[in-house]
Amino acid sequence: MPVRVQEADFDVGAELTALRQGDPRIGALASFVGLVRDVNDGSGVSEMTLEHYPGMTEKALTAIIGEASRRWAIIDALVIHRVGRLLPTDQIVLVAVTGAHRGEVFAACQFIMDYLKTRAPFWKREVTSEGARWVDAREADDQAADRWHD
Amino acid sequence: MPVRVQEADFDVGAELTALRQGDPRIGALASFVGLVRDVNDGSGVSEMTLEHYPGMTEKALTAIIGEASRRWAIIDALVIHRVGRLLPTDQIVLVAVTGAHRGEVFAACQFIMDYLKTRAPFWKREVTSEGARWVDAREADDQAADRWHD
Amino acid sequence: MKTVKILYFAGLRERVGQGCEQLELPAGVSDVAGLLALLAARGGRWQGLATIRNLRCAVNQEMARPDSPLRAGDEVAFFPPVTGG
Amino acid sequence: MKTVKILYFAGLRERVGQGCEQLELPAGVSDVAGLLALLAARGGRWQGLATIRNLRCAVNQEMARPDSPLRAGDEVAFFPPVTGG
Repeated sequence: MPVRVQEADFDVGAELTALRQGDPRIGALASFVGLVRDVNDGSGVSEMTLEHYPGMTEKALTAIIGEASRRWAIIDALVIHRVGRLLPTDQIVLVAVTGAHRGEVFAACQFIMDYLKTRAPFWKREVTSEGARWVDAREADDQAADRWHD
Repeated sequence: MPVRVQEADFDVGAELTALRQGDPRIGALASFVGLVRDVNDGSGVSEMTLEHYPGMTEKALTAIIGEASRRWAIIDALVIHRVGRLLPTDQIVLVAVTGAHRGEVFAACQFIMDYLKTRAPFWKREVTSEGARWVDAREADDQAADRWHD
Repeated sequence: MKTVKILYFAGLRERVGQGCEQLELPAGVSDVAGLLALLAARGGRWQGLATIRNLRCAVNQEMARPDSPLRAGDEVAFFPPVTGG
Repeated sequence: MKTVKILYFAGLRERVGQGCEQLELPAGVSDVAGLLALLAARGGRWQGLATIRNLRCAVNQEMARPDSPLRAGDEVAFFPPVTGG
């Protein structure tokens, strides 16, 4: 259940291939890639910088994956999150989950993204046509994470 | 919104890269890969053959993607499904959906898989330790597709 | 004369022993249910065709029902529930 | 003496003008709320610290609350709601 926080870009195809490599129990692989858009909250975005809390980030991501593993019958999971300076169309995050059946891997993948959005210590600073600004947390993200409560 | 039915394997990384290539409106990419497992319904599976209905298959997949596009604000979608002889760990199907936000692409990707499982004319024939058999449709798949009805 | 093309897939194809045929429909046969009754009347391996649980039918590559009408030149396909993905 | 390490992130780091500090806690300060009051009492750019809406705190890299206790050597972090992904 690897977790990586890095400045470098990642190769989605290579990561997914490695995650499922040679395991014939795997019938389903769900994945999500988050990308930098050129617009946010109505303003053009020319670049962004991602700051994080080294140490806590890895712990938080590992805990989120652990929680997903307790909730669903999955085989493996991977989270890679980039930090530093990023431009529109750049990849930000990859979440991938393998398992025997699609219901479980879809649910676990979405759960990990929702929890990552509200519990992993990353912060985005955007450069827009109106200047630089820290991105505000979205209430929709809290709601997305809340729906996983029993 | 491309749809492909083919005997050849596909390169997930290359397909995902092509799908999102250079479109800075895309903030989210959800994808699913279905793989051949070495066990099904308690029997070891050594190989399988996928038969389909040429012509109708492509129409059905295109209709499923069209329905997903009407239901959710997505930007693009891709379905690749293999036919012919496949072995455990082989890739069977790729579904990928791009959009601005993750909620929509997750939902549309899962919807397309659920509908594909019940509406696209593919049939699996497995070779197991007890001989060859046509795979029975699973009631769980009908239920998964039914939950998208209003 | 109303001729239709009939396709059989997967387990059903093996059961009837052929993948496709051209068939001239008698005057009284105007829908999918009528065609199924006509095929079942052949007897032998065809006999159970009209009573198979979960038999699926498509007309011109769109899912059809027993009361779906048939016209000259239609492509009719019979098959079991699908199991792709 | 109870010394803690304090970290500030993102907009909060810019607001207080520093990313980290070591601080000796007076005898009366035993939890996160007490530490926040101590920092706010510095005045100036620190003043609003105890009343910021949605301020988040972690102690030893686990999410904490106002009544979370503080011990010598703890790492305390203050930051705004997270916005990764």
